[in-house]
Amino acid sequence: MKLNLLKNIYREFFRIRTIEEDLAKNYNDQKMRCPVHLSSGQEAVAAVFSNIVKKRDFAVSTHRGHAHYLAKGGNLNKMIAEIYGKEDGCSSGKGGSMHLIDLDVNFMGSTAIVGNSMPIGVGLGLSLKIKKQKGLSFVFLGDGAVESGVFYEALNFAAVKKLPVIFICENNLYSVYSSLEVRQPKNRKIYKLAREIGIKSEHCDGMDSLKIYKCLKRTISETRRGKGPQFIEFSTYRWREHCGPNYDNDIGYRTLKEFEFWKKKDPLSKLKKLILKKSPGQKKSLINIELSIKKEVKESFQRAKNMNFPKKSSLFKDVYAK
Amino acid sequence: MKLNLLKNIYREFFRIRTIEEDLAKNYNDQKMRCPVHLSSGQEAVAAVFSNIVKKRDFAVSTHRGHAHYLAKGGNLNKMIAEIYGKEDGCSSGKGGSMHLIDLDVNFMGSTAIVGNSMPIGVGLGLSLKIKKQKGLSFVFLGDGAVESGVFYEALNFAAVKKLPVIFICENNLYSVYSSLEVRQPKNRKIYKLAREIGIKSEHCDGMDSLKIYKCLKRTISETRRGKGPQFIEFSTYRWREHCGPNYDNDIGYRTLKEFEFWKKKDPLSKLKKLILKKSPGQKKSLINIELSIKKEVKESFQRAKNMNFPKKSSLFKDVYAK
Amino acid sequence: MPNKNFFETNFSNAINNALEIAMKNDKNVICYGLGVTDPKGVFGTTTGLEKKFGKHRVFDVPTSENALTGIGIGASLNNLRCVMTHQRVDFFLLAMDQLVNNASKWYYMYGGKKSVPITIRLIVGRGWGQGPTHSQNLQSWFAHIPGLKVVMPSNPYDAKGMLLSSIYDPNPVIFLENRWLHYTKASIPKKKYFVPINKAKIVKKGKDITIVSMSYLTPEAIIASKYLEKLKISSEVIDLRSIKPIDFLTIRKSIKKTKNLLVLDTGFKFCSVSSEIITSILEKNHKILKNPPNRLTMPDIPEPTSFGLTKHIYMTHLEIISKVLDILKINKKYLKKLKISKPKFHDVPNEGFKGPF
Amino acid sequence: MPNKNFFETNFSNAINNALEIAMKNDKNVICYGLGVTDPKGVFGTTTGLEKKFGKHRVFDVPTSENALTGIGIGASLNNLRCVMTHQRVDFFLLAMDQLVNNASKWYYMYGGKKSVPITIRLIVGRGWGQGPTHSQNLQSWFAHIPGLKVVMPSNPYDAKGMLLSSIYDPNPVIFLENRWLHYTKASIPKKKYFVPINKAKIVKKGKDITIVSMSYLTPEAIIASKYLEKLKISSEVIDLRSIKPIDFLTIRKSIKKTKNLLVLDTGFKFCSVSSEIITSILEKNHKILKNPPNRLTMPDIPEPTSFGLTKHIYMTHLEIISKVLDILKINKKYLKKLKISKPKFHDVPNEGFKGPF
Ligand SMILES: Cc1ncc(C[n+]2csc(CCOP(=O)(O)OP(=O)(O)O)c2C)c(N)n1
Ligand SMILES: Cc1ncc(C[n+]2csc(CCOP(=O)(O)OP(=O)(O)O)c2C)c(N)n1
Ligand SMILES: [Mg+2]
Ligand SMILES: [Mg+2]
Repeated sequence: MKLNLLKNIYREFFRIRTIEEDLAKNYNDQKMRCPVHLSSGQEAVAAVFSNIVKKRDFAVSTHRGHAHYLAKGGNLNKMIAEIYGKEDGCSSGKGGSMHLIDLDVNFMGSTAIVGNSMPIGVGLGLSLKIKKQKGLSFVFLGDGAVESGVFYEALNFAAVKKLPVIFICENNLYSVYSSLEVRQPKNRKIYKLAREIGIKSEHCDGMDSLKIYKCLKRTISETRRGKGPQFIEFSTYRWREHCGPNYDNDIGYRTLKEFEFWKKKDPLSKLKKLILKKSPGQKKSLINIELSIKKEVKESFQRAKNMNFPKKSSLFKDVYAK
Repeated sequence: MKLNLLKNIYREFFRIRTIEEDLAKNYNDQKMRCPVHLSSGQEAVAAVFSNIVKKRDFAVSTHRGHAHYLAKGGNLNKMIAEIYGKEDGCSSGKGGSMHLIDLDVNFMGSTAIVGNSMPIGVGLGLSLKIKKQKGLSFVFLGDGAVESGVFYEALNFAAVKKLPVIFICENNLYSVYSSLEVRQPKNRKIYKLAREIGIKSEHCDGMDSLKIYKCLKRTISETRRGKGPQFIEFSTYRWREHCGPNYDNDIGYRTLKEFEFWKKKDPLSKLKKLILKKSPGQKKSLINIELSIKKEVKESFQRAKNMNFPKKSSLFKDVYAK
Repeated sequence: MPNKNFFETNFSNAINNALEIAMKNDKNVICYGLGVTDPKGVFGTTTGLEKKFGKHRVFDVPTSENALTGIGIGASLNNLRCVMTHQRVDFFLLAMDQLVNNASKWYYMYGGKKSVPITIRLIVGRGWGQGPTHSQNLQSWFAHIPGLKVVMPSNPYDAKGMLLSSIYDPNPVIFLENRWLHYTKASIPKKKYFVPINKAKIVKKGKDITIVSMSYLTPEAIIASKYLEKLKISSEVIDLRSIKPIDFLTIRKSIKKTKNLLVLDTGFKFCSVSSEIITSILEKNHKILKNPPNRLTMPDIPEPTSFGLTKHIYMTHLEIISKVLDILKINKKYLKKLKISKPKFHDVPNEGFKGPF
Repeated sequence: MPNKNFFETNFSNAINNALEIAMKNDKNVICYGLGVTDPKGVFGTTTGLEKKFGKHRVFDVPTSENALTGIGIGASLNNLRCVMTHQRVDFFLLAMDQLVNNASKWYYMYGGKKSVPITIRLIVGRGWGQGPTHSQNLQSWFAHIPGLKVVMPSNPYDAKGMLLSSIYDPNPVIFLENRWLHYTKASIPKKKYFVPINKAKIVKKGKDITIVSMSYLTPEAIIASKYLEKLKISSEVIDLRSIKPIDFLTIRKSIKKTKNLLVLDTGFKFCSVSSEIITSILEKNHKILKNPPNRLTMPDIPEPTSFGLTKHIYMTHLEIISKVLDILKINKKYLKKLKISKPKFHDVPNEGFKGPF
């Protein structure tokens, strides 16, 4: 892979990580007064995705949607403002962390009900086909969403209509504190299930940026060429608690050993090592990237904190469109 | 197969057929004032099932549930009375053709919303396991139900919990007037899908009583021995219109050729031929069976017609149990 | 002489006509649902559309009510205008997550960024043993949810005009069609016209009592009103048409005049549109009525299947007349004098109806 | 001296205690739902149950809200008594088909053959930016459907007694728990006891105005009532507890005395429990009130997430007092005299609450 591309992925990756970690750091100020679901540890897919997706493509996501919003090009300041409940948030403070949108980059919405943005992404795909528009529709989902009937209905419809939709499933082994074994049959392979529903489907290591790149690149270009919907299951892992800023390895639903096993795979530091191995001279450049991102993010939080809450008059605004 | 068994299957089969066809004949009297979905043509599975299922086993079914109700041992008079809306109907006239129940034989209900009796059957299976009761739970469904999210959720749960549930899918190629191609992806194999969800699953010709017997016998005895849930997809075909007493090959959603292809497979006459070939001396006996069934069914209609409608006072009864 | 700008038609054809006009005028309108392209064309309401507009814009679907609602939302986010059809309201219960958590809130919860112009046609079953799960009237549920609009046209003219308004409305609209109204006939304009989604219509003027009505109860209320005239009782019949938003102004004006109120509701009673109307009127002016407000609704029981049972709960002009006499404290003997005959079969929309669905 | 038959506890522990008693007394009681066996035990309400009663009777489940409701129905048909739990009402919107088309109608539509004794615990989100899809109060929806019972206990005593009643009730019961009430404390009996599902409770006697309340608004109404006393206004506070069936008798008796009515409803306004109460009272006797009936509800908008917005719509005793003064036409200057201070944060149940959920 070209160095430049690697650096771009690194930049995106580092940025998402920094943002999520800064959300964690700032959360205890008690100024972000809404639930947040952080992606720390599992951002690699989003970071790579960001370097392949086109602006005209659509995307929808879930409660754990910060990384996807950012990767699609969503406005950072508006996201942080939204999480702080501020007037200039991307959803005017009405949606919070779980309801992000940025129409400028065709990020069409993340939603808080498990599974329920999936048919929305499929509908966007349908619209592309009906309108003969170029572009794809990306649907992010977790392993928990696979248990919801709408997962199956959405995939079935995408398959029947051969829609330009790509499902990206981030299997992080948990739904809240529930492990897969109480939710899905032993030996279930999510990607094989998707295949049997009628969608071209594969599995990929979600902790390895290069593998992710190869997989996404091929899949996306196939679907762009009209080969129909695809499904990719990425194995990954979240570091922090399901909802909120802390670590929760002490409460007993997963082992520290498991956590450390996955933590060691950290694809961000792996990527950095790879770049430096390939071109040791890049060290300075990477440091500069990191510094500028840190600055950008810090400023974004500062700005959000100082913003105004929405006016009372906006309460009754936008219940109905005119 | 033993002659006696063949005759028993024939008896059940002929009885179900006669009942369905008599419903068709009588429908135009305008005395059965509710929608009816007949099974004529696709009764073989039910007829065979009837000779394997035990009374302690549970079963639930769909809008097209007459055959399953009867095969499970449901009371004929009460069913006909129900379809006529009479006081002594199995559901006291409140449910009609689509809501049959006979607790005496553990037929726990047929329902009118596509797919929505499936989880009920799974719940019955769960109760068997929790209570360590012997017995199985049978879930009848059509090919259309496979498109509903609850199909997937129900199978997934049965697989996770390894419940003693057997799903019997009668794939008759149509959901109302819609053929499979607008509803499910090309090359979809329903039984393979079930397998990938995590359930032992197979396909069987639903127009051949011997094959059905072999398949059901093995499957059921496996699950009785604790091997977990199973799924069987039977290929079959309904002769009459989706809802109502008539043929509808003229309206254009299916070809006469297709109809005749399937009609020729009529498993009832095939079974009769088989018995007579095996033992030509049975002719008289079969005729006697047929005559007695015809008489029974005729009387049942007569009785239902003469019954009373439910009393007005029953209108407000049983909204809540005490 | 027949007016050449009008045509004689029935309700289902008026729906079909509205769909055709909308699809012809705007290539972003699409139409889908179970059976829309089948030989019956959803009681004739979608017949011919596939041929005219192609299978991309008019299509049959899998039995996946929940996903299909979300799919409509998604398509509308890319500026399609979806008309989704369900043969029964009851089936749509599978889609409450998409309707309530997504469609109704999308515009608000993303700060007014993008609205969801989706029209959901729901057919309400009635008669011929539809039974507990094919006959529910759930307008009160839909009306309870902020962000949804709810309409219940009672005649071919409004059906066409309101369907066009619904399709062009930028919000999700629940369009409820009673199965029996499909057969009602009228002469309606051929051209495109809009009936607004916020105005009730006074379908009969009167001064002694206000009867607020909806859907198939409106024709019954009109008949009742005519009979009442014979008893020198002048009733004003208001056809709500739009359930949400509701036109309280028209209702209030009428009550100010009549000082008496009867509300008809096709659905269950408890926490219903009928409750809302009475409360909303009286919380503004609790002394406005001469007699207690009253309502006629379906009883709070699941609808039974048996012909012998539904006959006791299916409401016609007779029950309306009787209730008006009650409210106005008029001796019931007059009811007998009207010699109203009940139709032989209460469970069919017309004599020609022979089932099975 | 503390009574040894009582124990000091909070609402969530009262729930846990009720579950434990029911499961100990009846091996047919089972308990499942997302997270019931996880370290947080659904806000502590299910903690320890798996250990006590085994994984067959207490278990975590897939995210399959619709099927799991049907599974509960099926299990109950074989005489299990299921207690199903959802962490938010909003998630349960996925299960409306099973609830409305099956559970609510099963007993009736099969002619009284078999009822469905299933208890569905639904937790209502509030505060800390729960936002549009984690905060809905849908009691009016559930109450609209014949065949369902609906309860909303407001304190630990009723929580335990009503949960036990719900579990042993032969019908499907929707058991709504407001998230904030989980923290409320009381001393309650250790033993098994039942609070009936059809009786409201007069939690404060009074004679000038009747305040009908539910769930988390009851403690607020009690505080309001105390402040009102300082102004010599005597209010009677009725805690509904049971939403369906509703205890109209108690409400009517109270209004006969007070001749004034304020209804508090935690949900949306249009077609709500509040509408039903006012209409049901006035259709029997429309002259009973001295002043117009009134209601305080959540506004007909999706609930926004921002702290800066919810602060304008979260109702406390302050708004209740103010509304009572309005109704009784008492000068608002008295409100100021009460010097009521608002808590610093309107969006948390108590000072210790730090999020994130
Ligand atoms: C329908 C529904 N059920 C339950 C929840 C509660 N819930 C919120 S996030 C979550 C976990 C979903 O797991 P997964 O899809 O794997 O996403 P992850 O959190 O692991 O990213 C659950 C169950 C919900 N939001 N919606
Ligand atoms: C949820 C729902 N959607 C639609 C319908 C209308 N409907 C009644 S029967 C039927 C066909 C179902 O097809 P299938 O499951 O194959 O059963 P079959 O009629 O072929 O026996 C449909 C769509 C319904 N009853 N419920
Ligand atoms: Mg997960
Ligand atoms: Mg079929």
